[in-house]
Amino acid sequence: MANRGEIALRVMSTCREMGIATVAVYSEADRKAAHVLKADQAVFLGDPEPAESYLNIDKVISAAKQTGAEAIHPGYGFLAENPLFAERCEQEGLAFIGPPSDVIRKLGDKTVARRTVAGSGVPVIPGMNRPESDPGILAQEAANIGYPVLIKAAAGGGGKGMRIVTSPKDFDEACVSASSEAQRAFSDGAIYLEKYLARPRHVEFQIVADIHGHVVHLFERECSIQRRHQKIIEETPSPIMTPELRERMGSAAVAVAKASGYVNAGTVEFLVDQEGKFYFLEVNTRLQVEHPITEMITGLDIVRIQLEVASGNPLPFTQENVRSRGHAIECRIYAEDPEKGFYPSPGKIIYMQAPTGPGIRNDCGIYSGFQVPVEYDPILSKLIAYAEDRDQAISRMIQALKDYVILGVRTPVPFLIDVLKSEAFARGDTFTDFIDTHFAGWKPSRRDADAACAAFIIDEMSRVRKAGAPAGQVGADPTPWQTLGPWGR
Amino acid sequence: MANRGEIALRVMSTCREMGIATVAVYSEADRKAAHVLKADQAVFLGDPEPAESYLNIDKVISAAKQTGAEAIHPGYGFLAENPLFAERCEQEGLAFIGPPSDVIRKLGDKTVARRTVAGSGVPVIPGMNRPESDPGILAQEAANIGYPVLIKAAAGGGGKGMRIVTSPKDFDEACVSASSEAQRAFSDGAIYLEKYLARPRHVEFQIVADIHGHVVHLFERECSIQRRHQKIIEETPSPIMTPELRERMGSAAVAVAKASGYVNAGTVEFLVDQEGKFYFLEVNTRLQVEHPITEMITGLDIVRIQLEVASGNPLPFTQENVRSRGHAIECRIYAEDPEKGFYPSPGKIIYMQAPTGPGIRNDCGIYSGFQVPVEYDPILSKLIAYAEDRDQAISRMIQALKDYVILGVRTPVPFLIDVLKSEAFARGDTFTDFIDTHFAGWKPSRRDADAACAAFIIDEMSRVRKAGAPAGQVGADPTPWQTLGPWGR
Amino acid sequence: MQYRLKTGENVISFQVEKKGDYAVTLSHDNCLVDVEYAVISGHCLHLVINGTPLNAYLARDGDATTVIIRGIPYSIQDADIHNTRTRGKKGLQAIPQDVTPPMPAVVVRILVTVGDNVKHGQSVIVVESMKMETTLTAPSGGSVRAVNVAVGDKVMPGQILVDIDRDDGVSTKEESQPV
Amino acid sequence: MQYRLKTGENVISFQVEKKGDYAVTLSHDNCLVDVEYAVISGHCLHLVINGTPLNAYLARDGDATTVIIRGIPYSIQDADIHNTRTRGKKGLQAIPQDVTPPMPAVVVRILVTVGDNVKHGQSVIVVESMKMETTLTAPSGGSVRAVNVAVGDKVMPGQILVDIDRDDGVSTKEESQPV
Repeated sequence: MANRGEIALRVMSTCREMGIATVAVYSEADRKAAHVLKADQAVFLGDPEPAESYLNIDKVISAAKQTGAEAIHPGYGFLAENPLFAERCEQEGLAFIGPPSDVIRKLGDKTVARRTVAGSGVPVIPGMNRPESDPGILAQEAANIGYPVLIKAAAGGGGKGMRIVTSPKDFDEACVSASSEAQRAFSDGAIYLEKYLARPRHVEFQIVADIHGHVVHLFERECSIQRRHQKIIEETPSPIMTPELRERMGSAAVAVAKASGYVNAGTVEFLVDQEGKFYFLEVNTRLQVEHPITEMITGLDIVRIQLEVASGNPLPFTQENVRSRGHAIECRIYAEDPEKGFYPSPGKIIYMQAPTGPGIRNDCGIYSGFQVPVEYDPILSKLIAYAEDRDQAISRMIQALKDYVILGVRTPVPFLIDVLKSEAFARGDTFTDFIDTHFAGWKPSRRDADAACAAFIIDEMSRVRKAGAPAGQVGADPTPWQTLGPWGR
Repeated sequence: MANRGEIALRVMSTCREMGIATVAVYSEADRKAAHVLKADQAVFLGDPEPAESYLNIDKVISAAKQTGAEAIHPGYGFLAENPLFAERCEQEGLAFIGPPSDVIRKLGDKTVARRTVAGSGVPVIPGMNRPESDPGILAQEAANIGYPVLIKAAAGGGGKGMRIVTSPKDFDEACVSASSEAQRAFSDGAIYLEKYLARPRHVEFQIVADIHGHVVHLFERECSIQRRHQKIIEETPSPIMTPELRERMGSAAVAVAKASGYVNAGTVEFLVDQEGKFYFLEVNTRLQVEHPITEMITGLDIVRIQLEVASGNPLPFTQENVRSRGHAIECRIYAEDPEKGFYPSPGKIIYMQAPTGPGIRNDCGIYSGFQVPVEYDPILSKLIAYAEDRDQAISRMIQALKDYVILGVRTPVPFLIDVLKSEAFARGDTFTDFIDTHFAGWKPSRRDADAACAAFIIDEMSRVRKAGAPAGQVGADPTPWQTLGPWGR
Repeated sequence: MQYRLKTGENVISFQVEKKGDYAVTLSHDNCLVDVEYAVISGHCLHLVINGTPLNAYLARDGDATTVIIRGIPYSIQDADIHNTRTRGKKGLQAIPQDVTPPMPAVVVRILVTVGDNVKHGQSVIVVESMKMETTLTAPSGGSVRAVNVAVGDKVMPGQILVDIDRDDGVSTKEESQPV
Repeated sequence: MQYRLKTGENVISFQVEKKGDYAVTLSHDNCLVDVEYAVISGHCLHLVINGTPLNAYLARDGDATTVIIRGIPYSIQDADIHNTRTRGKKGLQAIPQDVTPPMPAVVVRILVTVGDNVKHGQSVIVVESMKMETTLTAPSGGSVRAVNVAVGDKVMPGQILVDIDRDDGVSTKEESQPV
């Protein structure tokens, strides 16, 4: 398992259920991480910096070799979409749980992906299909496309190297800065242009494909609620989906997969504009963070499918016998402060208490006492709520969030509660500008300040009252030192 | 919410999602119980003994009146199947979330229930349809039925007042002792006879019925794995079920409900003999402990249905559009010692850690630090695993059980792991004598004794090493006293 | 360092040697066990035993420590401390010759009174714990010298609920045995 | 007893009166708050505030206590203690005049060297926390007197990464303000 955090735990769960022994890898910062505690074996990689640990291909391959691993699951992030890593696995005789390296390479370059998809007849966003560095040609292309245009990095995603340009006068400067950002982020400054769509929705389709040429989509996920181009709430079905649109977009997703020779699980992302027209955006060639909501409505285990497909088995179902039921929502619980621009908030988890009960799933990578490292992605856990319909799923999620206590780092829990309670969300008005439109400068309404002060005072009084006692975390359970007395030894 | 523990929490979850404010009631032993922490209001009832608290009709009604409650959910156990309580609610203008009191009364008397069902054409176990006290008549009936016969109490269940008699010479004595046990347990010594079925399966159907005469069954649950006539593992679908048998038994369950004028959620229990013939056993006129497995495969919220039906709404589905998907298993986590005849094991929960992740649901009534009272049912929580098929659900449950840590009381977790791993369970050979046949005198295989000793020694060494430190639960997080120093106050 | 630990019926002597900040070697009989460890919390240790990782969850509860590994509980006592304590302190262990409940319970019925003659195996008291009734019987024939509890009392294992003067002249109360 | 508590920007004085083992009354301004409570664990209190129950989850973290109620965090400080401490101990609070990271982070790029003249708002150092880069800028024009960190260092809020001698003669390092 070439990853850490909640996704490493989630993948290992299915492995254990299938009787597959697991090997974790870990950095210095993760000696006590939850994924290390769960694995059948664990191999130390090195210093906390990703380049010395989870991003270090040689070390990861060597960990696999030394433990006799037969396959590597890359999770998401880190090496998951690195074609060199997939290629290396292929060379070393390790099964890479994902598509072949040439598919990753082809779809990883956004302009190559656009060419591949355009050839299959699926609509792509108007724009360029090759990267360009000549400022004159770029300016001409921008004029052809028509402002506003979007400058994008050919080599990557996550919002890096991306610029929205509304007028020709800002264009040249924006190209230079986008290219240099792309160069820093991906070691590749190549950029290209797309038409900028105002207030689109982000709708993606989960696909699974086997080596025998079968491709099935597992319906859509709506992922429009984003901050800094990163999803924070996902749901399925999409509030705008009709059976007819689902049929067309699903077929397009399958066509994209077939055109690219796709194998294993992947996600075809689309933008849907205000008129309900959809455009191919990109393919994520990995298990997606938000895959659990698809599992909730289909009853399938996508990691199990990945492992079955990787071992050469055909998909155990056809498009016709995959059925969706109910509604599922995922909230990502990051270590970040929603009152301070969603700035990261690493630190020690002093106490946590996760919601449980009907329709609740919690994919969690932390525990009380764990020190959340500063070096990695801020995702702590994913809370998933399933219910019969969207309204019930929203209500269930709100209650579950209220029961989710994490002390020691800040989390977006109070922000998520307010988003889910909002009328805009209830109406399904979920466009990618949702947070900027409805929640810019958000602060929670702090109605219980008196109660919070009362809690502070009572806590302090309880501590002072017990200060004369010999020892112990005051207010907590008595320690062995209090109850047992001194040892004979 | 006229109950405590996991079922109170589970019912309150759905209430909160529906925007219904909740009132908890609690006894002296439950001042810090989880259901008190979850409710919008909580009313103290009195001393721990059930007669002074959760079984005290006057006090429960008074709590409802004083808080302005409009409805009472009785959960299971305590007052759930007490017709006097339901009647009292009706008189006081409180909606009782369950069937009308006359239905509870009719179905609560086992012989009346048998007469009612026999009239609807559903097969009942051969035997008597009226209680009898004359020893001569009883002996004659036993001879007519044919030995072995089962003596049963007319007024109750749970194995009280039940005797298996294999030969006429033991018959009179068994009648006397059964009747006196029934008298003590139910204040009613009435007994009757049924044919004793060897090695049956216990298969029950969940039904829901509205006040408009619609009755729908939500498929079966197989509950054959029992200790002391109490279920410990339940699953759905039943391993023996065929579509044809499900159709016949489901129709029988609906017929039973219609014959008795049933409203709200209930369960029709059957025994299935070795030849696959089924016989009506009894109706449980309440939400069943094991209802979550039905929720997992149907995607429905049975408590929500109860509340909707109680407010007069029609069922939102017909038999045709309720669909089952996948397989679900429930394990009951009791405070009991499986190595000592499943004796109760009350005490303080020193530490607990519950499994989470894909397909796992944990309906839990305890937390770290909670003192499990000696006065009530030993159920702590219910672990439910859902997966695509039975084998996957079994694997998932085994892994989840291995991750379930409860320190402070004994639980059947290690026993459940071995049952689920057994070939007999894998084959679906689940008859009511399963535990006696395959697991009599069970002990876990303790292969990790060296590791356990190592843990003990390392724990002690860590404590000794830190014994010079000023304070703190050694090995745990530093306390504020360690990190903050003395206060200025 | 040396530890004598009691697990179940066995007492094992472990010789413990530190091998670093988070490593020890244990030896007992002819076995050598290499242990690396990390303290995850006050109730959880991560151990690597001869190269194989596992998690051990611990709770001290009175005299014994319960250690859960792979879902299975191990009850472990320090044999030396345990002996010292039980010698001085009667009743922590349930002694089968006494009328004492097997688990924390509430007294629901008392079937004998002082002066009654009882036979070996005769029911003397009924306790209830978590809705399960358990009938406690006379460990030997004799006469009831004292009933130490009343209906409704909460009682604990080790607590003597009824004293019986045995027919052979020994009071069950005076009978004791080192463990 | 009296407490002066700082929540957000406000400082409120509470008069506290004990009303029993598990009950207190708080008064502030013209408000009276009746509180019954139960200590559920070291991190959880169950409160009944003027008859309405709620759960408060607490963690002390350095100077401040975070209390979570109904999912919303409240940061509370004892105003008296807080003042005493910040007066004596510089840097626990991020002071906007300093070049200091807003959260624990790792230094990824240093854009200035000692002796450089910088303008107000000029980028001087880039830190990264949890894969997010943040560029720290000069709080005022001046010359760089010292760079206190190297690429790869872990840095904390309040830590001064770069000292700048301000054009007006005041070092950003010497500038300080009581809170």
